[in-house]
Amino acid sequence: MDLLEYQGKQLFARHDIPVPAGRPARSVDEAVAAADEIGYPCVVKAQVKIGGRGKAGGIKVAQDAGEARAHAEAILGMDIRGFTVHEIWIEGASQIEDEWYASIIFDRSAKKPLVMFSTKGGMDIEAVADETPEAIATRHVDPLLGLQPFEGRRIAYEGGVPADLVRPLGAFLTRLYETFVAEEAMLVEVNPLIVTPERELRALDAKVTLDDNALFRHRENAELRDPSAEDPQERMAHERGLTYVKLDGDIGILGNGAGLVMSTLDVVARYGGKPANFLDAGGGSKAEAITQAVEVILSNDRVKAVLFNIFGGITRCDEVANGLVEAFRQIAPQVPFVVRLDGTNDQEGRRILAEADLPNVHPAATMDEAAERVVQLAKEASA
Amino acid sequence: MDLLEYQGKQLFARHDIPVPAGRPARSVDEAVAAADEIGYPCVVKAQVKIGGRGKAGGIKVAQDAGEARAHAEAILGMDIRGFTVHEIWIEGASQIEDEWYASIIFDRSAKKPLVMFSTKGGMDIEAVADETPEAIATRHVDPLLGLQPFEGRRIAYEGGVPADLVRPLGAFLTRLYETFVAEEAMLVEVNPLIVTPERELRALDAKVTLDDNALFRHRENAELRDPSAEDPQERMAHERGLTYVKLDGDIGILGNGAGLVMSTLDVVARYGGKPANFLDAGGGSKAEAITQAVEVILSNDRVKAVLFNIFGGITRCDEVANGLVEAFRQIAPQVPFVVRLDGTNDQEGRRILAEADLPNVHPAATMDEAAERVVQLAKEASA
Amino acid sequence: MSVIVGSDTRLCVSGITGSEGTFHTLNNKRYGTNVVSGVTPGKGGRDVEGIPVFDTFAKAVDETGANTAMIFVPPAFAADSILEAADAGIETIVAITEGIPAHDELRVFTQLRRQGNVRLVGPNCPGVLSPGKANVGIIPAAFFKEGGVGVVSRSGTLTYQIGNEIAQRGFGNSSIVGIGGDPVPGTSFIDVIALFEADPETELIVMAGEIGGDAEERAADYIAEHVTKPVVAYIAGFTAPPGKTMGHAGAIVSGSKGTAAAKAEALEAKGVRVGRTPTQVAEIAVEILRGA
Amino acid sequence: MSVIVGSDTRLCVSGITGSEGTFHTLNNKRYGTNVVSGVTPGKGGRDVEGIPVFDTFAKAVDETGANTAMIFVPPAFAADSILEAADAGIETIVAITEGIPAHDELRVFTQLRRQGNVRLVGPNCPGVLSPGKANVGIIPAAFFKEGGVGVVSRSGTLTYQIGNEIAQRGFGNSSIVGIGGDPVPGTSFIDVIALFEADPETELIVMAGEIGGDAEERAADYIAEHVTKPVVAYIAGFTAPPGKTMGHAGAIVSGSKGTAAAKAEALEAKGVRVGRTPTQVAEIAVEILRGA
Repeated sequence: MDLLEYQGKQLFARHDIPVPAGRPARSVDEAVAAADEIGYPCVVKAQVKIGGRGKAGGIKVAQDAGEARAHAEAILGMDIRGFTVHEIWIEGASQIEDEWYASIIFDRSAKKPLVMFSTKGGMDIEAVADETPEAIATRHVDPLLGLQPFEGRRIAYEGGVPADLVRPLGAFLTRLYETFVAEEAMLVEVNPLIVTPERELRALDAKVTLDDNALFRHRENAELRDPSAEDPQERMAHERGLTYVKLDGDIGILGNGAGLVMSTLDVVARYGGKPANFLDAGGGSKAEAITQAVEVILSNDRVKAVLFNIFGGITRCDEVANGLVEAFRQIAPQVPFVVRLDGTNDQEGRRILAEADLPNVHPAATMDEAAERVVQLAKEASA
Repeated sequence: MDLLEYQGKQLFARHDIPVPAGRPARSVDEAVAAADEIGYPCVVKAQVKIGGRGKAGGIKVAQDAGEARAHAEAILGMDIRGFTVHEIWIEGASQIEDEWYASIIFDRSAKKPLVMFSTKGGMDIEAVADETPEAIATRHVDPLLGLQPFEGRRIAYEGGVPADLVRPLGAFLTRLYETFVAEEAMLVEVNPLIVTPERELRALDAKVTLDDNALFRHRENAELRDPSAEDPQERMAHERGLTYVKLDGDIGILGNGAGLVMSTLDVVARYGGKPANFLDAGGGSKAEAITQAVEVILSNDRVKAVLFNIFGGITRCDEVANGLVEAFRQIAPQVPFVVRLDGTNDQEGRRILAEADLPNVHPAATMDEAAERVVQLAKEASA
Repeated sequence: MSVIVGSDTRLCVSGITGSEGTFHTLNNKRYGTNVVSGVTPGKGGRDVEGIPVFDTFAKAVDETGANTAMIFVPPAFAADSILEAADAGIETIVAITEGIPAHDELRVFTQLRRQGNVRLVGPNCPGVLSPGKANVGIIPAAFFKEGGVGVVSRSGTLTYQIGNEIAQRGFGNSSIVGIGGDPVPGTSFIDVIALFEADPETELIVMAGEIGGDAEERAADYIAEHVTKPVVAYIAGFTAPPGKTMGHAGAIVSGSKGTAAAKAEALEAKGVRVGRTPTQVAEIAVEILRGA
Repeated sequence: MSVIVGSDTRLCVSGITGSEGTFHTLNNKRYGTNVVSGVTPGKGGRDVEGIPVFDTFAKAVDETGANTAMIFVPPAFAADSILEAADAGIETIVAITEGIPAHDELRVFTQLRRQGNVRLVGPNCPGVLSPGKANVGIIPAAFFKEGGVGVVSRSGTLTYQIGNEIAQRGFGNSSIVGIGGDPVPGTSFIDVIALFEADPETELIVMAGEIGGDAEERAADYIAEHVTKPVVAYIAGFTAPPGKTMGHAGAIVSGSKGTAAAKAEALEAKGVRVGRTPTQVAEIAVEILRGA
């Protein structure tokens, strides 16, 4: 789960990482009240889970209440690269002497957390890595030991930090690592990590991704999920425990198993189609899950045709067939379905479908055949 | 540093280990007020850093305020195996269905913490270990991993814990281990760990030894040291940063280095003498430390003679000699001194002493000769 | 021969008394896997259709000589169960459980690596099937028969799809290894490819990768340097949009990293043939097997 | 030959710029020890009488090829410095610092054991002197000369006392190893006795133990099984009362455990001669050396 900037900063503050004082606001009046409380100059920042806010006009400095109101009005509701701004964050303006970068990610290859630091902050770190890799100091951390003080110092020395800030940076990284571990994050990134004229370090931005699988141990973090900001289909799927990703095409896809569904998207694309979603009904999908999945897929009104691609392992094809029959009984879909059933109890499943004789449901023998057919049907529907 | 029972329980409570509610008291009135607040029946317990309180009459149940007053009067000021009771602890009486034992110590051989558990609690665990070693379940803990849930369960199963208390005991041990690590203890022991009729686990006693070397990280624990309960010489030495242990003989001992001082005590004993103290003036002892050490030694008025046994390494014998001369100038001791100086700058040291011509100071060439001489002088002084 | 599980496997199932655990344990047993015991704390002394259940792995190992564990407990308890199995001396641990917190996994991997001599397959994987010998996990064995194709995959159903297409063309498998879809699998492509390379029964290796991470790229390098047997690859997720987790926690294109195109390119650059659909993979594999 | 430190030693001192650190570093250097560098964070680029100082061990190792570290930093920073040295590839770490928290030590020992190939001597020890070759620590070298007696001890000054008595009788030392007085030393009696047994120059071994723990008892068993060279022992603390820490954190009789009498008995039961005073130890050693 990605956090909004201000949620990340609140997490940082919990672990004694210095951040500018600020307040979130969801309306213009709230924003002005927050700005008055914080004092001027302050910064009005759009809270969206996407980069490039500044360039898009989502970050503005307000010198007085009038400006704060004007900026809040402009930014709330703004569209930034496809994300609507529902919330803004008002914080005291910081004086900046230097902009650095710090992050901790999971390094899959090393199976260890990786700390990255650079005195070249405020810009895209991938660009820094490409252009001046020597400007980035890195260190793998042993998960059983944690980040040791000497490692913090070493990163600081290798990163070319001025002598007076070596220990402060070490302490900053230690707290960042504590946050990473205590909150079970997959990523914590501070860009820029600023040096103030008083030679203090401060997180001016915060990018935090939490591990969804660990949220059961972090109830207060689990509440940070903001359903209003989510896509309605994704929210619906999430509530039903289905794995769904919305895409921008018109062919609804359902399969069992993440790999098979990804593969199905690819094969549909090869035949010239555009999938409307990724939906993994999961291993061992029962009839009810299938019915709910159909609901989710069809709630996207761009969908012109649907492909069921099931290779039954734990999932039993008869269960899938029953779920589809039930879905048709409840929803009576208006779009064509192509259904490929293979694997456990496939004959029984095919028999159930044949007997139900659902309107506009087309069986297919192979994955390729199914993909080709659904693409064709979607094209016919659009024509 | 050993904690009193109630200090240990307060530490436990900080880590969510269940303990009976209680309050400490240093006077009879305080005790009655505490008992009234806690309610009756309650238990009045002498707080001394030595076992066998119960047998010595230091633990009494009070059914009402009158009994609480009577017990507090009897116990405060009581002498228990050489320790005077300065404080008592009043706690609610617990109903006991079963008495168990749990502890965590440092196992030097394995270089790991060792968890010990037995359902045979309330008695001396060494006796249990001797008589029925199979009644004790043990497990070494990896300091980098900490006590894992499965280890807690395994201890419980191996210890023969009833099925309904396996998980609760695991959780209890996990918290005990957390206490051990977070407070940097050398020992945490709960004996008895009781099972109440409601099948709850509770620490009815608490024995905690903290690592003196780690107290700088635990200011609130460092304040638990109770100077009033310490021997006056030991307190004096502690304030001066000297390592001093009071013994029950009449020959004051000063040396440099713990091993050499222990060896000096042994050699004095071989010649029939009884040391009055252990005092390690430390490696690199400077003149001032020596002067202060002499003060501490002589503040024990049982001392009839003093032995200086110095083998100079970092410690310079001339510094020791200067310190001794200064001590004589300041204190003018009335007892004889035997001084053996060897090692770094020994000739210079001996020359300083010879020139100072201190009254009743006897040089000795070897450790054995010095020991023999000081024993003889002490005997003469006693005669 | 086979890899990871086989006729020497003595399986102990953690979570054997749960409904899923019981179901798949009995499935595995029916297949012929030597299931010797199970572990469920608090249920020691019972049995599951004759398979004895113990409170601890220590006891299960002591009394039944288990050398392989299958982990079926819920995610919150899985890390503990894996560490317990390893502590008890189990050498091969197959963790089916999906949704184990990533920091738990890190801790477990680090500890297992430190302990040495323990192999963890998964978590979040369908297990390992060595046709005709042992099935440890949830792979539907009916679609596979004995043969010379070793399959290693991050995905379960995709493996069945590919395996089935190969079987339909008349070929069988030495072992099918699902390494799982988590960001940091206990056993990597390289680990399994090395085992297949050393396994006399395996003639050809199929690896099915997907978006996210660089395990496929590293496998490509490894294959070029160390593998003499033919390898055919598949990568799922060419059309996955960046920044979206596609079902598997590890299946995510981050920025420009971890794309299917980059992986396929890396493999092809090292001479590994990459099929663009499961069917193509089967066709290429069969072409090579027939040519060999 | 010698053990732990010798002519191959390339010493880097952590805490070189502190007053104690500077004093003993220069002492060691004057003795002939090859002191190649020092580490003090924030003082990189300076030097101590020509010895270059670095901010990190990594750099000190890179630029000066240090293979041995001496730790002189205050107790609160010592564990970090030891881990840093080990991480930088230092193989021998001699920690002089007294008063390191016990839990820090546990963590450090566990990590070093895990890392492998690192020896920690101490902490809270006087160091190691190999007469005529190298002195790493605070042992006053003037009292010792080259020879065949290997000494291992939990105490500094007691070692000087015994060593000096042996020297006065005309014999010298291969190495003198202070393992330190903390409850859990990095290097044990057994470790050092094994080194002396393998060291061709060492003819006789003196071990000086004291109350607390069971390291002497375990050494007795080890000697009986593995040591062919004569061993003479001393134990300090026969008159120490139970429950009192006698100067060294590890020197404490707990209940009936760790007494000097029990240790002496255990050694004598395995045929090790135990002197009752330092003088007796020297006499026995010399008697054996002359008889040999």
